[in-house]
Amino acid sequence: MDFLADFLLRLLAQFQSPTLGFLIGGMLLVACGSKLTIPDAIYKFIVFMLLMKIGLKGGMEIRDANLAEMFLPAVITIVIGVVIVLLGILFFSFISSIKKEDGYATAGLFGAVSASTFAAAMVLLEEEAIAYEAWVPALYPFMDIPALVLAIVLANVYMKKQQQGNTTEVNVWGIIKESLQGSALSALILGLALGLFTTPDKVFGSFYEPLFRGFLSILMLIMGMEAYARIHELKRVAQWYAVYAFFAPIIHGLLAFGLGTLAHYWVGFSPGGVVLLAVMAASSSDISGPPTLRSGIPSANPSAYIGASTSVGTPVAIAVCIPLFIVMAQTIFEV
Amino acid sequence: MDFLADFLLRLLAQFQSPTLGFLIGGMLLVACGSKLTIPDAIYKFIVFMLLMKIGLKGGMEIRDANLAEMFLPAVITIVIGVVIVLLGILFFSFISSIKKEDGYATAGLFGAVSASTFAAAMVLLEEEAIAYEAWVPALYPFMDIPALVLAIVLANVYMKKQQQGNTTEVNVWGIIKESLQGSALSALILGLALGLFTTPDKVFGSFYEPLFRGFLSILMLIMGMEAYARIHELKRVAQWYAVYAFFAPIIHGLLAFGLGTLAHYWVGFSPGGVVLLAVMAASSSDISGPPTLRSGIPSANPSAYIGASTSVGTPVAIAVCIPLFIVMAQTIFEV
Amino acid sequence: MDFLADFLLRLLAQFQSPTLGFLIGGMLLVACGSKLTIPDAIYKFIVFMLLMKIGLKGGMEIRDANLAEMFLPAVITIVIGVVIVLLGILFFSFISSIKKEDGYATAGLFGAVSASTFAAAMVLLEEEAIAYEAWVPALYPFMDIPALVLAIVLANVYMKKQQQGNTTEVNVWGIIKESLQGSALSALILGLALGLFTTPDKVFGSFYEPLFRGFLSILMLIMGMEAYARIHELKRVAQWYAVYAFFAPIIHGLLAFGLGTLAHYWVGFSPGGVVLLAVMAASSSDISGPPTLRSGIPSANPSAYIGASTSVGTPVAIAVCIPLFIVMAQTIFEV
Amino acid sequence: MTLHVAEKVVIITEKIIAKGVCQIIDGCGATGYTIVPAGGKGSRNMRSTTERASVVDDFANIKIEIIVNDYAMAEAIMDQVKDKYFNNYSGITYLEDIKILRPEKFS
Amino acid sequence: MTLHVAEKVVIITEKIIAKGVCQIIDGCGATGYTIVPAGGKGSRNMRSTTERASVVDDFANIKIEIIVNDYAMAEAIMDQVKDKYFNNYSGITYLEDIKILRPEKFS
Amino acid sequence: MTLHVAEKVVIITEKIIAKGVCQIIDGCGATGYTIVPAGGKGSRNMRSTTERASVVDDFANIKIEIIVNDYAMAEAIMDQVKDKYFNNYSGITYLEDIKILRPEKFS
Ligand SMILES: Nc1ncnc2c1ncn2[C@@H]1O[C@H](COP(=O)(O)O)[C@@H](O)[C@H]1O
Ligand SMILES: Nc1ncnc2c1ncn2[C@@H]1O[C@H](COP(=O)(O)O)[C@@H](O)[C@H]1O
Ligand SMILES: Nc1ncnc2c1ncn2[C@@H]1O[C@H](COP(=O)(O)O)[C@@H](O)[C@H]1O
Ligand code: NA
Ligand code: NA
Ligand code: NA
Repeated sequence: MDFLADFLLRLLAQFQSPTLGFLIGGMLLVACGSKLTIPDAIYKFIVFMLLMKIGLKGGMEIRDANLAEMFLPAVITIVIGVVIVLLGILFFSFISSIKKEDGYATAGLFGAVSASTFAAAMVLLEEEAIAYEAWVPALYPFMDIPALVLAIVLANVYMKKQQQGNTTEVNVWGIIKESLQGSALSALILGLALGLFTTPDKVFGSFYEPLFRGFLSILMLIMGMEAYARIHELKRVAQWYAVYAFFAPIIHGLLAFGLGTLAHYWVGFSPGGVVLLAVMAASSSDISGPPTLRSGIPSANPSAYIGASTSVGTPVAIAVCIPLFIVMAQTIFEV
Repeated sequence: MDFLADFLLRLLAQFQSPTLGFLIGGMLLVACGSKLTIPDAIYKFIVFMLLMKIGLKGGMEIRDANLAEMFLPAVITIVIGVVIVLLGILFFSFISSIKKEDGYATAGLFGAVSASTFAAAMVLLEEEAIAYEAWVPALYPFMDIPALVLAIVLANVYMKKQQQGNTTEVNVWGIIKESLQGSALSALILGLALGLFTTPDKVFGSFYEPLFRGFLSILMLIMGMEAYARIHELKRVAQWYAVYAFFAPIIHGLLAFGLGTLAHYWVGFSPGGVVLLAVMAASSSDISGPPTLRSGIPSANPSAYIGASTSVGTPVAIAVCIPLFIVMAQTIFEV
Repeated sequence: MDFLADFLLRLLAQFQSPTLGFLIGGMLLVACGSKLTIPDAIYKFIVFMLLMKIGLKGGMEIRDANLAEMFLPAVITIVIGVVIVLLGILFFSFISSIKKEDGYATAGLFGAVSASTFAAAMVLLEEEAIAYEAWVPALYPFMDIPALVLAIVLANVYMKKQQQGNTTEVNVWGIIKESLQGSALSALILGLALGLFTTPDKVFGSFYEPLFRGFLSILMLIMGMEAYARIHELKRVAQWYAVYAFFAPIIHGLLAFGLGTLAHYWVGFSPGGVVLLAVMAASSSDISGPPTLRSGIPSANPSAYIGASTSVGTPVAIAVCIPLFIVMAQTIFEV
Repeated sequence: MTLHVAEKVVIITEKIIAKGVCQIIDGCGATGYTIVPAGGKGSRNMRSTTERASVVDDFANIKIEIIVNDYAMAEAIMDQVKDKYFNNYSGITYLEDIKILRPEKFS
Repeated sequence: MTLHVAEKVVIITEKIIAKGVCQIIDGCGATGYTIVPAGGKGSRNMRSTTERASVVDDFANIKIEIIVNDYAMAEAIMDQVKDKYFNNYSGITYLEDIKILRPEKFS
Repeated sequence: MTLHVAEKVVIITEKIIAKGVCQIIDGCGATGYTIVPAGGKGSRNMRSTTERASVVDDFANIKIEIIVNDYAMAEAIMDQVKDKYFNNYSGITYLEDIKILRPEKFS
């Protein structure tokens, strides 16, 4: 009883966080027909700043880290990416009204990771002073890439079966390369490398670190605006996408939270790490995923998977999953 | 004698403020044919940042404010907006060479409020440590909206009289909605709401507050560049626009200063509040006003009202009115 | 022996600076086909911020400076600009396969100054606590303008000799004006003027100064990306451009370092000033130079001079010359 | 490859009325349209394409192209846009003959 | 001034396949092309031209124009682009007659 | 609705000479022009349309369209632009037949 009351109280407190406020504010703005826009150049710059900050910080701290610790969580991360895609494909295979390729693409997008959602989780963890290992942000590609590769490969195998005459080979290395070349992973890896090989402490402390929280607030506003603006796309496709997009983040996140908790008791994976792993699983890719899927599964309808992810999946991941997992960590691990 | 000397000395000091320096610098740049430009994306972002800062701050402080205090100043604010429009229409009605619609639109624009001018006044007040009530920024729409609505309604009534066959109804609520949906008021209201309902203190203190002054300096530069760049438009219309645009800010500001002073002695309206009220009156809208008027009074010539406001009205409001009203407040209220 | 070991050790330390890291990171990103881009609006804004910071600082400190001290270094700066252009023209005149106009334009571009390279040198000097006179940034136009004017005038004299019928006069004042109107010099001069005539200390300390280092890191990233992206242009022109672009910055820098050292012993020019003078000489213009040359010597092939400067000259100036000159100053002047 | 003759209506006008013009186009039954940002100079004013800060927004031009394979529809679009907007807003409209692949896509 | 008749192929399609379309154009032997950013509405979707933040990038349109003075090459470009892309990506293509100054520049 | 035949001159060239080209257009007596940002590939170089940071600015393309209802004026514009600029700057120019509503607006 006490446990539950504590849980609910903490959850309530989370909802006053300005991070969520900006997200919801963005939705309301578009809903009210506001003409306020954040220019695209600013959006691109903010994403770059956030990923550089995450990367630099990771790189600087990884230097002294014991990377052997990273092994098991990395394996778990890959497994989660793969399982999410398989679960998604299974789900959509039950719904006969949905085109197979659309199901594969949606499952892939939800397996992949959103940098924005991830950054929001980091700020909220910091607010609650819940620590995590320096190398956790480096787990990102371990979930993102396998999920995208698997979804694209399976979709192409399926399409090949359908039309025997098709001669296109699936180029796995090509998909991996395209993921790594995407702007999100590029910026993260660049930051990691610079943190590792140079001494960016001053520029980090005077620029990337202090601006992080502010830029994140604007990013949340943009995500909220985009979520509402794209809802009409979702309306043009089957309702099942909305159902999937609502429950998938929660289920994926809980699954990852469970596996992360195992790693906690087994190899001492930190509570903050468990939360971040769960948020990666709950999130669906917004920057690199859509173009990769568009060229990997060209016959899938982008309105379906992007609408599902942007309009429902991401808001649920940010507004429901992050607070939930933080409070779960606080209650379970007593941090 | 002493009083006047003191007044002039303080006024002189105001002119060394970098805020004015950037404004004049921007004019000189364009006058000298400089190719320096501030990208449009940056301009839009800066305006957003300033209005969010003003809004958040207002929202955070309003929580503990006694909003009953706001009543009389709010009424005065509405009255000022209405009177400015009526005065403007009266003035232009004496000049037979000016098309009626152009007069209505110009009067409406000068009744509305400029967010940039307002932000500049806030920085200069802070510099002089002159306090104002937390809810003063929330007075903005109380002058902006009535002025625009009144000008558009009167213009349409006039046009309907002219051409009996015209069937367009004037949609008052439509004009109010369009004002509120404009990017300036949207951002201000969003900030107010986030300040009121969430706890944005950290992001405010680490981002919106420290960057305010710097972004304002760039905004002043842009206003100066724009003022000079648009002067040729003003040359293509009657000289009376320049005359109006030069004197109107001063007269409107003094009028509002007077009414504000009454409120000071009557209900204790703060000296800083009086200055801000006078600056709102002196300023003419730059962001939301022009498009609202363009669609509300489509037959009015935008070169006339935008040229008058941007090239003469705004520089006078910033470079003459703000320093003047601050020094008046210092001398009269001895702050 | 000790001297050399010390020299090499310090040089090695320089290479861990994040400034170089971002430059090389940018090159690697493009080399790996990354899709990461920094929007053009952000680039333009960053350049503006850096030049305003340099200008404001200079202007604020020049107030108390003894400007007579500036005389000899200014003369030296002009001489260097002129000598670089003459040396360049001489060099290219030996290579018969290169079109004369292309040689003139390339020499002019390497005589002119890069604001980005200059800003990088300032940050690295600060890091090493090597002081310089407040007026050193004001030397910039003394090298930039004479170099561009000389190259364009000589090219036009040459072209006129070729085709007697040509009637275009070379307008020296026109070239000077165009240089001063360019966005780089405009911003620098505006900053100087505002620093000199207003009191921008607060906005400088709260905005321009703290953001300098961070924006510079992003600028270095952009320079690196651009360097690699333009290398294909260089491949389409004679290899001699690459040879020139590699050695010219080092030779020009050493020449200026030598003359600066004379001024050090003669009139007490600071060690930091010597380094900045050498970096100005080593750098080649990226912002204002190319368009000025394009319109001044329209028949020159922009791929040749821009490719040489952006892809080889600038990286050599930043990655080789700056660390080298700083370490030389530390070893020679024992700062 | 058989090509079919069709009409392309071009409208160059102020960005601020884009929404209204598109409603007319949809209302006339066109299957689509393409919009390109533009600047220009005409009888009324100069409109810039540059990316510099424009304190007064929405006053740039746009160029809208509509492909129709029905001459009457082309006329209807041109007429309605001209009648509704070109008294108060700057703008021009003209027609070009083009050749399309699949006439059914545009009707 | 003698003008020569030539063909202008216009392709309006998704920005994401720009690279592939340009490869087809080069492959067919055209001497060049011009690309203009565009937005629009067609049978499939609405694509924006606005400068507002687009979290999902690369889904804007582009308009590509290719001038050729050889009708067969025009046909080849239109055919190949249509066959390779227009099943999965939105896009249209059409042809215009134009008059050029120097035919040798375009062949 | 009566439509009148007119000419549209198109010039695709470097942004850096935009001002000079517009002066020629005004000088020839045209009533206006429309400018669209463009990228492209021709005999000389690749010019990008992307929004990524371009350290060396002003080297993008623009597409200028001028509607005239006088063939001689079209020729004059094309000739002068070609003679003044196309030796040193990349660029092409061509002509299209169009149909306009009000011929008096363009002369
Ligand atoms: N002769 C012309 N040729 C090409 N474009 C024109 C011409 N006249 C006008 N325009 C375009 O149409 C817009 C509106 O023209 P106007 O209504 O005459 O101000 C201008 O801003 C130009 O973009
Ligand atoms: N009737 C039309 N007129 C002009 N542009 C069109 C038309 N139909 C389609 N388009 C353009 O072609 C793109 C792709 O069309 P679609 O494949 O039908 O979705 C649209 O986004 C428009 O830019
Ligand atoms: N065949 C072509 N089709 C369409 N546009 C072209 C063609 N050739 C050249 N252009 C355009 O004209 C510009 C200049 O061409 P050039 O002078 O050949 O480098 C190019 O950047 C293209 O935008
Ligand atoms: Na995921
Ligand atoms: Na006002
Ligand atoms: Na130099």
